[in-house]
Amino acid sequence: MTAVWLVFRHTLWQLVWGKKILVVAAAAALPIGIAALVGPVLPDDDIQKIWISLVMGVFVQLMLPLTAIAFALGLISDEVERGTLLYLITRPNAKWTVVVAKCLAYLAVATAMILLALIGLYAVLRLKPGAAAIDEVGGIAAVAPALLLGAIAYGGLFLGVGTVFRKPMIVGVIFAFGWEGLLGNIPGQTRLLSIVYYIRIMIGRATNEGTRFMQGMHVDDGVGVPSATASAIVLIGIFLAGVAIAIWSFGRKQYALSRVQ
Amino acid sequence: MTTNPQPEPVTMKPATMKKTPAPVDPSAPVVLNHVSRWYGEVIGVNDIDVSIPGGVTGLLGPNGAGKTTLIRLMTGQIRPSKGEVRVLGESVWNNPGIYRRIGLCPDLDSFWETMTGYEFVRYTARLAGYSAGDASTRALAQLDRVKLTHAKDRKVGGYSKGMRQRVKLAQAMVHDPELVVLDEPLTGLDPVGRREVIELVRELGEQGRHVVVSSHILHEVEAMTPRILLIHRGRIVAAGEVHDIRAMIDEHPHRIEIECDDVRALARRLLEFDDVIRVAIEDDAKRLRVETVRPDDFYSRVPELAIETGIGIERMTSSDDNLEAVFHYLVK
Amino acid sequence: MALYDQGYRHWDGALSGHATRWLTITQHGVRQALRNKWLVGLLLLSQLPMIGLSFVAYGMLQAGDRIAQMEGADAAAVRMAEGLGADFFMKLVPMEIFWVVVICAFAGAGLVARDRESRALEIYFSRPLTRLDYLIGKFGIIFTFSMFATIVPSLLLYAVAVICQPTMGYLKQTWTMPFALAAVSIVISTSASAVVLAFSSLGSRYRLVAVGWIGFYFVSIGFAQMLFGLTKQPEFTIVGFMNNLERVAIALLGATVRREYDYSWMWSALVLAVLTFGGLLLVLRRVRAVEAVK
Amino acid sequence: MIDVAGLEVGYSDTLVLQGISLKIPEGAVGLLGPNGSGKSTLIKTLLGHLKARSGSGSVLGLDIARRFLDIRQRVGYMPERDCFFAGMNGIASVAYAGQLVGMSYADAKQRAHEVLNYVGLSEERYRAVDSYSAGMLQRIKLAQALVHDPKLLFLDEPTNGMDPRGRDEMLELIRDISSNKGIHVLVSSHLLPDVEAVCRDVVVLAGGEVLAQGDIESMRVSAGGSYVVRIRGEHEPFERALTAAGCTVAQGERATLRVTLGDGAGTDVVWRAAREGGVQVRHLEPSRRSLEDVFMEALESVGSEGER
Repeated sequence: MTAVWLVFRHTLWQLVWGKKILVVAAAAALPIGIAALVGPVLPDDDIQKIWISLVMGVFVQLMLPLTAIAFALGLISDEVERGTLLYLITRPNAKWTVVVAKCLAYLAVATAMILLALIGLYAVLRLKPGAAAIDEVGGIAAVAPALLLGAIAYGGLFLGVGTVFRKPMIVGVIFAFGWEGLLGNIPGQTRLLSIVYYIRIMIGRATNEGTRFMQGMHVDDGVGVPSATASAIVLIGIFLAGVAIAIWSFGRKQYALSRVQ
Repeated sequence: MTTNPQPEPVTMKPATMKKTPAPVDPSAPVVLNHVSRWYGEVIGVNDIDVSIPGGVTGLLGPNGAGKTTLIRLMTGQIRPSKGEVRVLGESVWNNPGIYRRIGLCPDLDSFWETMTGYEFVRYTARLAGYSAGDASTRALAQLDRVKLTHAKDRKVGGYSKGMRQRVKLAQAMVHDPELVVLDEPLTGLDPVGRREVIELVRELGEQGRHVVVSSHILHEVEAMTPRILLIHRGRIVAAGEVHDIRAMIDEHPHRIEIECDDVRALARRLLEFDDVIRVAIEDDAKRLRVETVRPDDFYSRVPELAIETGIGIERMTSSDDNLEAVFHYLVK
Repeated sequence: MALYDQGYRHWDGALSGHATRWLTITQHGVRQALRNKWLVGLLLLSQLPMIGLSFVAYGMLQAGDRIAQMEGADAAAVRMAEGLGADFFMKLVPMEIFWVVVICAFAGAGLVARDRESRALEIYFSRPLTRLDYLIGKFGIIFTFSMFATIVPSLLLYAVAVICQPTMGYLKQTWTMPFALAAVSIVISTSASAVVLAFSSLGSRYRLVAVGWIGFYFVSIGFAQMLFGLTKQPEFTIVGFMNNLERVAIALLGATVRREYDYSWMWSALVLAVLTFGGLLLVLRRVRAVEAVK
Repeated sequence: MIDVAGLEVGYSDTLVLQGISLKIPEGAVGLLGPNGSGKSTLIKTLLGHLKARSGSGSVLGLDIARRFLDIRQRVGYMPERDCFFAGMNGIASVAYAGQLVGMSYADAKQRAHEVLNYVGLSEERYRAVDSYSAGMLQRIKLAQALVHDPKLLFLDEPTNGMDPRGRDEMLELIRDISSNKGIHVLVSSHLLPDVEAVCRDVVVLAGGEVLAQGDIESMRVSAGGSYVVRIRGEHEPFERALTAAGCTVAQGERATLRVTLGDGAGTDVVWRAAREGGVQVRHLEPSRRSLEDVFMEALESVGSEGER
């Protein structure tokens, strides 16, 4: 267990002081920036709409996948590419401890970043008079669980992808912005194969304005929309599957790390 | 250094001893049991059946000979395609517990660059299972041992190549392993550093630890240990003490250069012996080049000859008795 | 009978002057890049919009013929100049920008990054080269490809429009158009090349650089559209890289200003100038033979 | 060939070269020094990559501050670290390196083949350099440095990462270039035997100052009456016999003995001791200081610890 704690702490430190956090911070600053720029110009009535569209648009479509790409994809593959993995696997600790520790570190950092961004956005919007309307449709407490579950699902999946593939970046980007962006927005049964869909359902069901938003985006077009609980279970399932694949693949792989040029 | 070279049997080994594989000793620290490993179509090592005895062993071979594969196999980074690798009596693949007893200094130049040297070594010590307090003491002791104390609080990213090498060594020794595997530990070190690390390796050997060290610089290997393991094209070519190996290679006559007062007189005497197959007088008529097929007999004879004839032999050297010659003969 | 030295031989051929040293880098880089079939494919694909619009132009010319029969040649020329005028060529611009961005990601992202990764900079600067030579040379490579994806299709499209005209009237009315098109191509190519080089000099893994560059392009557009969509204030589109290029192109071609671009083109030109020069300066700063002391 | 006076070079807040003055002669010269001694800094300054804070210098008669482009045109530089033009084959890389000096495409191509033959890269020349092994990279770096037929070569750790055979071949090439082809060579290396094998003169730097300079032979003067002996057999009786004959015996390097004869004695005391002790003498040689001894002594004389 000490090993898990050690690797967790070190990975946390790597993620927090790494360069990649800048990308995530930029993505986090984006909705806040938009809100700050747009806020003064807009009529008060639109404030709920902005809150939901920024959450549904920027957070779900950009921030979550980007956080997972930045933090989760490289958890294993970065250490492989740099060759530092050698120091982790030639120590008397079972291999799965490394995967679990790194996964926990991701969860901690991703949660913190998403909550910070969400609180930041909320705070900026609340500066406007009459912004209390946000809480009527559902504030942070309403949207946060869905966003965090989304981050967990993406993280688990990308941890798996980053362990199985040697250069996972392209796979990750294509999945996050190609597959997800496409399938998640096409009406019909295929969107059940995308992660965004479940996140949107959870947000939609938790907020009044979100429900309208869902209808606007043809997310809720009548029949067969899963319940919030079912969505949550699917998201957690994806996470667990990703982590399991990562542990399995990491344990089996032989890392012949060669001299880095 | 305080160790005297162990006395060796002076009996000549018969020619038939040539290329008889040494018996594999199953209790040796490292035992490779008919191990092969290939990467896809490419073969890394081929049917290696050898035991590496305790003490310091130099691992030699040209680039691409399979040294790195052998080291990866010994340290459990990869699994043999065939055969079994046992280290310190345990199987290494998928056996994390063995790393309590093995230390590895890889040839990779990779670090978590933003850690300080101290943090790095301490982290590896903690991963090896030491408590926070123990890990700190051990890290400090090892950093001192590799003479990095003055730079321990600087980031590894700002270290010179030699310092990075030292920090890797400290990391390999921090948990007091029984077997230390050093892959090219002298790379990037300056002459002073080289001398210190050579000294360190010998010290480890004297403390009763087992060391496998690979290097391209043959005279430095010679300075660390007389015992080598020579690998070429994925197979073991020779294993044992350099001078014994040289004695076993009889297809190449041993060349000896002698400098003395009266070269012609000495030449005449030498030609009387049937193991001497060629005597040549160098241009300056001050040096002889002698070739013998039974160096042992030859050397036994020289003191008597020198005293008897009274020709002052000022110098007698052989470029064929060192590691360089062995290497070049065996690695064609 | 003579024996010749088979070993090292001296060489005393002529060396060219320093002034065109950058050209060596450009020529070599272009030749090197063209050996990649994918890039050749992309360059050909980048001509597709032009071919599509050529058919549109041809269709309009058919209509022009009928007008000429009914209303006379002069009237037809005026109508043609309206139909195949600035707004028509403006249709090509966003598509050109898109292809330039793709080509830059493909052929530009690695220009400095790969030299950093493989430490080729040490070889470059052991030669009689200055950092400026290197910068201009590398800039030349990606600029060449960008120009191929901009100036070639736009001038060809203009040529199609001219050739199929029954009279010289159209040419007289629109003779400034090719210059405007060339200017637009240069603006697009210069700023895109400079910015992608800056991205390239920041990283050492070219895939990451390419992802970053594409991300920059789409996020800045998305940001601009979102701001404009939410507020309906045109000034917000100035945060989009492509939007600025479009705004300047509209001004140069004299096309109709859409509502989202209802501000002075000078602002956009200023943004582009800052990005271009800032980008080039950044490359100069980042490219060094000597890295921090180790 | 290289002339430097009072050269001070530093990075932001540290001074690396502390005002050194040097005259490096023609031929093959070794540049030695522990890590951080300023070797690389000196080479980088000579190539014009770093600017001197004070002092002056010239390479081949050209001022380093103003005419560094001309210097680089006449000098070939082989960097220490692995570096290559990604995605090119051997021929193309070397030809490109030549073109960057100003050679025409045709000249560069032809020269590239010639030089690659010379450095011993045969079939590999058509392979992408990205897949080269460490040894091949060293060779192609040498080829790139040679392609424009420089007057002077800077070689930074030329045998790094090469296996014993490759090392021998590389040293042979350097020896050939410097002694038969009239190209001056400055070799910086941590492997003192390499420098000993190819260089006539050495410069030893430490802590940014010149510690020693001169030709190797005169530095390695032998300590008279002292011999290096390696025996096979029991050490004890042999050493006892030697001591009895008035010699002093000390342990040398690599399992050798360092035997200092008594006054006026000849080597026959060694042979007698061998007969008495019943051992074989495998090696007997008047002891000389190796370059390593010279180097270590020079360092000790200033007591430089520094960081390595």
